[in-house]
Amino acid sequence: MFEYALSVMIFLPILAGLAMLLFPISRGASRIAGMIVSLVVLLMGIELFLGFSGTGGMQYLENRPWIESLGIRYGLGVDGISLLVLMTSAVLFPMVFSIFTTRKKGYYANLLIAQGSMIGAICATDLVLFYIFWEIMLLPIFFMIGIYGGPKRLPATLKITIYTIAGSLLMLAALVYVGVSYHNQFGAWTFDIVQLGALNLGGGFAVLAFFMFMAAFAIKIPLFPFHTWLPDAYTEAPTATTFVLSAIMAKIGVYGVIRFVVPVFEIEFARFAILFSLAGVVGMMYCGLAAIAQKDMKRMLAFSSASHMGIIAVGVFCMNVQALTGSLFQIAAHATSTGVLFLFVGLMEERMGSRDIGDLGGIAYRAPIFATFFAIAMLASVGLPGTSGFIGEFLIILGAVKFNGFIGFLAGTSLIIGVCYMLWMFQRVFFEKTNERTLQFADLKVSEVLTFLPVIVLIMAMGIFPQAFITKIEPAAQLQVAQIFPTTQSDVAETTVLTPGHTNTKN
Amino acid sequence: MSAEWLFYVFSVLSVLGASGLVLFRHPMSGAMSLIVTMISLAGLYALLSAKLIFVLQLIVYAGAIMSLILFIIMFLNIQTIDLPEEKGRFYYLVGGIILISPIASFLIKVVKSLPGSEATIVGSGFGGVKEVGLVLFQDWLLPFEIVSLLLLVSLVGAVVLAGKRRLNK
Amino acid sequence: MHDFLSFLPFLIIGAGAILLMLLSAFEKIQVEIASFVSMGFFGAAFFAQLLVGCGPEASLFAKVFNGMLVSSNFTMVAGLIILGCGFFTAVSSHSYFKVNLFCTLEFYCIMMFAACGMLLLTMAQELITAFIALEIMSLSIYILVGYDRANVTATEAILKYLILGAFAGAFFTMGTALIYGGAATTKFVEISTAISSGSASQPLLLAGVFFVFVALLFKAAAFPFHAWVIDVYEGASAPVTGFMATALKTAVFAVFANFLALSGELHSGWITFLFWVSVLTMFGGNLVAIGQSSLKRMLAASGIVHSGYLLIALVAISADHFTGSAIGYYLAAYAVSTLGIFAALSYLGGEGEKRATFDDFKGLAKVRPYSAAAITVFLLSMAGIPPTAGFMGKFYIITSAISAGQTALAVLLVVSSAFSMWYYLRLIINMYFHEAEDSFESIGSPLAGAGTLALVVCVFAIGLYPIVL
Amino acid sequence: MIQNYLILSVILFSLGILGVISRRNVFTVFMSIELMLNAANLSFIAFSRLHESMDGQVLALLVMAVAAAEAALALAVVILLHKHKGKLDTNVFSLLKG
Amino acid sequence: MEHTATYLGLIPLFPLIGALVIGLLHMLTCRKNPLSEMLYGALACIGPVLSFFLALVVFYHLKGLPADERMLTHNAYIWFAVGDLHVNMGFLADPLSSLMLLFVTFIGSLIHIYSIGYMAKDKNFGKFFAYMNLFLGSMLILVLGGGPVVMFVGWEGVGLCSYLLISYYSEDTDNVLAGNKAFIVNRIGDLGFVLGMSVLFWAIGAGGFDYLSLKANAHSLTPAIGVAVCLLLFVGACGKSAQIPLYVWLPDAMAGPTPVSALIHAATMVTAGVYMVARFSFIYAHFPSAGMVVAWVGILTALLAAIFGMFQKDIKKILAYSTVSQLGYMFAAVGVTAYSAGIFHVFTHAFFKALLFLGAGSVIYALHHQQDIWKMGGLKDKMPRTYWTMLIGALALSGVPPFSGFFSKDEILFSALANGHTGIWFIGVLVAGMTAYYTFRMIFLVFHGKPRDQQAFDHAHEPPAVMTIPLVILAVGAAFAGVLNLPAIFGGSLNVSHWLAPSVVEHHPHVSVWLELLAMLASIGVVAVGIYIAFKKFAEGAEEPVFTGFAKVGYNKFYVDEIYNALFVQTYKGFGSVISRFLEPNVTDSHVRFTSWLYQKAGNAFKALQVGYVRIYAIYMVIGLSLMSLFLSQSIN
Repeated sequence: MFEYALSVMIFLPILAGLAMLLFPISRGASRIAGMIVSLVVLLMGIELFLGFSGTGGMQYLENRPWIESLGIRYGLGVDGISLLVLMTSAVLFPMVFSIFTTRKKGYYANLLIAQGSMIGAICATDLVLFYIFWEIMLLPIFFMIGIYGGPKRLPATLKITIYTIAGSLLMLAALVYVGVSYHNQFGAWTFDIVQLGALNLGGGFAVLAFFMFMAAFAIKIPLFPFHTWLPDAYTEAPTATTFVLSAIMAKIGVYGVIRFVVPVFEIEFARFAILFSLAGVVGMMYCGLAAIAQKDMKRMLAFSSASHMGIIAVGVFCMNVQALTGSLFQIAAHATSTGVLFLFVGLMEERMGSRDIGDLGGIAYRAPIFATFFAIAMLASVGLPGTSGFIGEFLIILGAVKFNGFIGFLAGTSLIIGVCYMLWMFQRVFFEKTNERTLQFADLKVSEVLTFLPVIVLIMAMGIFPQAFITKIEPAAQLQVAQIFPTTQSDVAETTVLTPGHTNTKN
Repeated sequence: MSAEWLFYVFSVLSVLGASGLVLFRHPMSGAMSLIVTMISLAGLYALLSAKLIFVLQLIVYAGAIMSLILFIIMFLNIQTIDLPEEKGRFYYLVGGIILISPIASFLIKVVKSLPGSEATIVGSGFGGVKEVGLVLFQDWLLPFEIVSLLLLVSLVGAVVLAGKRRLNK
Repeated sequence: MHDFLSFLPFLIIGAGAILLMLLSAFEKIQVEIASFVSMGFFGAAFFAQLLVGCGPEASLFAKVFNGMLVSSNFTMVAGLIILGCGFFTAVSSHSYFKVNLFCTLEFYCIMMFAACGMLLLTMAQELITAFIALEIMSLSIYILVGYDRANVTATEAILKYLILGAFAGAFFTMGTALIYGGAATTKFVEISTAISSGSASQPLLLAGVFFVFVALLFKAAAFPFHAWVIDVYEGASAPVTGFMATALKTAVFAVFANFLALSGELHSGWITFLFWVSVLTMFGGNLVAIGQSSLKRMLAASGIVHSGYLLIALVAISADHFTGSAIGYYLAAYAVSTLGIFAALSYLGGEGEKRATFDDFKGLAKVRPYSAAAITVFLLSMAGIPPTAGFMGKFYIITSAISAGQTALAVLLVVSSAFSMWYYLRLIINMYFHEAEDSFESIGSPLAGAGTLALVVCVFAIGLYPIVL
Repeated sequence: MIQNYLILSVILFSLGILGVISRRNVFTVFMSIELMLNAANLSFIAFSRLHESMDGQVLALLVMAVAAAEAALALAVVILLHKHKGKLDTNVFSLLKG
Repeated sequence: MEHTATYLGLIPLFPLIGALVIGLLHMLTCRKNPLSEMLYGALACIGPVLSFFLALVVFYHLKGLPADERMLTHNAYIWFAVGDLHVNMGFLADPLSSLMLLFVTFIGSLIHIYSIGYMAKDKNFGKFFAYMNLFLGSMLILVLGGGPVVMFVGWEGVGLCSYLLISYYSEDTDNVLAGNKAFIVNRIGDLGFVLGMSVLFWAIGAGGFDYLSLKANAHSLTPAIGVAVCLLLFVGACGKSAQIPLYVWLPDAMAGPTPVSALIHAATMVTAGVYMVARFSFIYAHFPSAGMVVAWVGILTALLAAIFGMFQKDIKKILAYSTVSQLGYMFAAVGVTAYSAGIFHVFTHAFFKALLFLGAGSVIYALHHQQDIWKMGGLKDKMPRTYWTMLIGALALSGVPPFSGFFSKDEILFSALANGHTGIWFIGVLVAGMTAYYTFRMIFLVFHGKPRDQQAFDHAHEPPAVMTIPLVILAVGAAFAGVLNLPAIFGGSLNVSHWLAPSVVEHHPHVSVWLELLAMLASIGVVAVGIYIAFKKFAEGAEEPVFTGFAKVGYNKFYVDEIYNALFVQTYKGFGSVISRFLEPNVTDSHVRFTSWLYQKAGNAFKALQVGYVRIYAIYMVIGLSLMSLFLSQSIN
């Protein structure tokens, strides 16, 4: 039975979601059904996580021919790179079903479809299969924002959809280019990522294909300056969708870079890593600065999320095992912290009818449990040691310093930038005086506490005992970095010379 | 020599007729000049020793098709006031000539590229009814057969479009 | 025997057409019956085609027809698509004519004649045969376009189509004449040998092929010969538009591909030309589509874009071992989704097609969720979103383009598909993200629902199990 | 010699195009198309003479048949148009646009 | 030679558990029916006291070992290991950390007890103690951390608690803002710390990223990287220990409850920077140029803060600036490689500054949260115990012999002189005089003269014993702690310095006794002058002056806050609003907007081309044909 675990994790939610759409069932029933399905997925995910041994290779493989004339296969598998992303998407979904009770049936169905397709994108080892899931996962998002979103949802929906599809279509052309190149070099068709690693690309088209791949992922992550869809979409989307977008979908962008770009385009990756890491830090700073000026809490979190994604992306481009592991770890950490913050904001909006920072105040006195949870998630998001956020951020900065001193310094400023807007928001919302709107804010109910508690515990656990996670992902990161290095050592050497002169300029 | 003379006469006539078609405002005049063109073309076919086509051009084209057109023009009783004003016609003509000149010059260039060999004398059977008929029914049977289908479609179509209709009530 | 079997679908359809023509003389026969009859014939021909299958390329009745008809895997696939289109058009006509009462028996008869022309066109390996087949098809379609005589827009549509179509036909004739002048023959095989032996006159062939291309590009609605298609699609009734958009395009591209593939030399000489035409077609089509408010006009314009994609596939065919698989697959994928959309339009358009614009479909999902879902599936397929057939089609075209070294075209293709997202999404947005203003009542026909469902299944089936390849 | 015929054919063909694009009268337009077909036919015959093969004549014959079929349909359409608007101006029929 | 001691982990764990328990209890009960203060108070004191006893155990354990082997380690588990980077959740107790451990737990326990009285009747009593326990736990992690990363955990943890406790009275926006400021400024320092750690790791961290391994590998640092590491780490120290330019948060931090100021912002947390530099003495000692930066920054901070301190009127602000100033001394000490002197000053300072703060807390408590010294006066008789203890603290702070401050400060000044840094010594002496002046200005204004606010004066009374007993204990410490490190000139043998010797890398220069004596006399003289001036001006009840000229600038702290605000905060906010109002909608999004605009415009143009006239469509065709013909006729010769 566990042989097909991944397939079940993918198709159980998708089929359940489709069935939910097709058959007339009530809202409550669909919520419960969704909850059950996501819990099943969660249990399978936990089982899978526990059974996973950190050897660096793929496990839980499924591989069947699909379209043989082009060597496209139905290939699934999990390794250290995808493990945490997979776990994130398995762990976080039940919360959504448990918290929000006021949505329609279609919403729950779309959530399930989103979950299934995201897991599919995470597990796929075949480029085409990945692409298919990658596109499918946008559809439920599109419908969720469009149907259940805020007042300005239409432009936001269009922008996210067309923008991201434009990016993915570029990737489509690039991935076909990769497949054709493989065919030209080895005489056989395949889109299996492991075999494509053997490919030896060069020349202008390879650079073009690399940038087309990166365009898709850069838009999804989103990297500066391709982030402009993000604030609108995150703000207008219903909370659970924002949660899914920020906690999981953005991460699949980063994951895609690691899984699909690095093995194929080692040379181009090493060549342009500095450019993209610069985009990452600039985006981190830019979005972080923009966050301080936001009045809408959700929009602020949206910018904060973009800012964090920038730093996660930096970790990927630094091409050393610390930074890469840090990014992989931070993927999960960010999902638990910022993602949960989005849920909290959603709760506040649901209870008080406003998420405008200026309208709120003094919630900490009314709802100590809520405030504590919020504070823990917030502190994780600013990277306080002892929470999940620290490990990843530290590793990324550490790696970035090795990669390039200046980038390292800029990446380090995330320590400051993040804390500025977060504290500012926390002050306005949780401290200061209560008003009539916040006076009636009720603290978390027992069921809600039980929902959030695991994640809060997870945030702490990932900060205090991160090694349990890192042992599973680190070997894969080692392999991945090793893959870049043999071919590109000479290219990289000049960029990794440590230049401490850069780093002490701000005294 | 006479063949060349005839050629020039017919070609001038046909070009004049075609120009008349393009220039005359009333379709009736246009139709009449088109008939001139067609008859001249028939003459040219004869000069090219395509006897059957010469006959068919006269009967089918100049005869049947053009009389059908004339018939319809008269049937509809087109008055001058019914005709479009076409005030800017000459601008369109000039513009059209400018537009077409690249096409025409291209085609003429193409035609000029043919080696200018004098036509050889062909046998008397060339272009006769029997000879063409043989070719038609031996080599070109399929097109001939499916032309029947085409005519059938055209027939049904004319009925459907212009005839009385029994509606499905 | 094989010749006969391969020819059988054509015979079945022709027989059906003539049968219906004869039946139309009888007052008693209802239009509905005619629709069932035509469905039956299309279905029978479809299965005949499917069962016959096809081995290697074979000339049909070589002695009698002088190699003017050739059947191959590609023609079989094209034939299947055309017959399928005919079947589903009959299905959607069935429901369409329940509210729009201008139908007579001849409608189905002419539709089947059109299918005859198309089938011939796919198999034609000779220019004048192709021309006649093209004219059979075109004349039938003209008639279908203008079938609603009481409707002035339909009349306008037929006028425009007829004038421009005949204009293009004249070019085809001239092109044939020039090719005949250049190669002394009009048969594809002999043209090919003439080219390879060097006995043909290059300039004449160039001009001739150019004119033939012009006519075919016109029929395929390539830029800049696209202007008619938008007006004609709007003027014609929805099932006819669907038929035109799918079956006609299939037939035209089939003959186009056959013609191009006749000689590698010919093909390679025209790559630059086709390259630019396809690029202009894709982007021109997108730009036309963007501003449209009528659904049919948008679909017409998107048809232009899809023609552009197919032209890319034509650029990328390999004349040496031509299989046409990418073209065939894409045509099938495109046909299924387009038919689906037009079936839905036929069904939901209401009397006199009163629901025709984007705005008219606001809130459809609230009232008729299943219809809206089906339309969404079709639109996504046209937009090329996985896992639908449209995606795989696009995938194959990109693959073949890159394999043929046309990476730039592949990139332009994806850019163009990104642009095309806007107008497909616009309809989805209108259907889902707005409140319903209309009750969308329509005369229920179980057939329409079944047909749409079958098409939805086809969209996914073709997408997930691309057996054509 | 044959070239002259072909040049004439080209001229007629061009005049036909000119008629189609510069005139608004439906009849004239249709007749211009007929003119183009005739020009093509002239080429067929001329080439047939050049190649000394009668295939060209057969082709011309078939084109005539097609032209006839087309003309029949065209005239039916003209009648239909006349019924609707009483005018034969192609510009009158411009409801479908934009 | 190191020994393992598994109980090390328990030391921070006790307060942390206490924090968790108190926090949960408070969180769950505060809304409905709060638990009794006695319960919270008792729970809160258990952790610190237990830790204190364990600290004693550590001390005696170490003492029982030979000097070279005084190192106890405990690696609880692998925290994270990536590639070459191995970070253990490891603890290290050596003489340095054991000294810190002792006084942190000792003073911490005292202040916890004191707080029971001070915070009585506060509605968030439980929360306060949860934070305090959390702070103590973090501080102990900081002190005990076996490597820089573990230290960083405590480092940030104390920063967080500092933030939480500064904004404790969170209904008042200013308090929260002060908390924010503290956290953010600390974070700026932390950036330096993290970068420093990173550079350090890539330089010598592959062999193990804990102090012992680093110390073993320190010799392979190149000068450039070594200096960079030192300076980056020092940025971190500046943030935490409030040195130029990052000192601005500490005066504002006085917004928190007074015990917090005593514990966190005087005795323990703010000295973490000094501790850190001492911890990394194995690097700093190799790079004197970096040390010079540290020393000069320290002494200038001392000077600046002393100037500010002279003009303040808020009793806590005065103490805050004096803390900054004293921290400056400590950095001057560690900068000139007199690590043990610096640490010893940390030690004595903890006693007398905590004492002063708690005393000030008593005053504030007695006067119902009046903090302006110009509204006090004559409290000497009403609050004798507070007066006497505070006087001892003031004498210690001013460096009057034989109180503890004298010995530690003198040790620093003497080390500077002995190492040849006359400038530092000179400023140091000057600052000592200023310190004496402002300290006694405060004492005279608060306790002497006539009451300036009669009503408050009438209600003033000595606080309960739970608050005064810690005062007395601390006063004893402040008075006599100096003897622990009595220099040879007084017949002592620098016990603390010898105790610390295994932990820090330093060498004691040998200078003539006369010089030492001279220096000592100079500083005593300057102190006496300072006290005398204060006495003359304030002992007999001066009225609040109107500041003009330099005094006004000094009172306004040289407008540094305003300058920072304009230079950094407003710039930051300005960037934020420029980005979100202008750049975001108009510039970064422009590629999207431009594309869609172009697309729509082109679409409209194409729509306009569909004129509907069939002739025009034919013309389009012919135009296309013409162009193609032109193109094709190129290929015909």
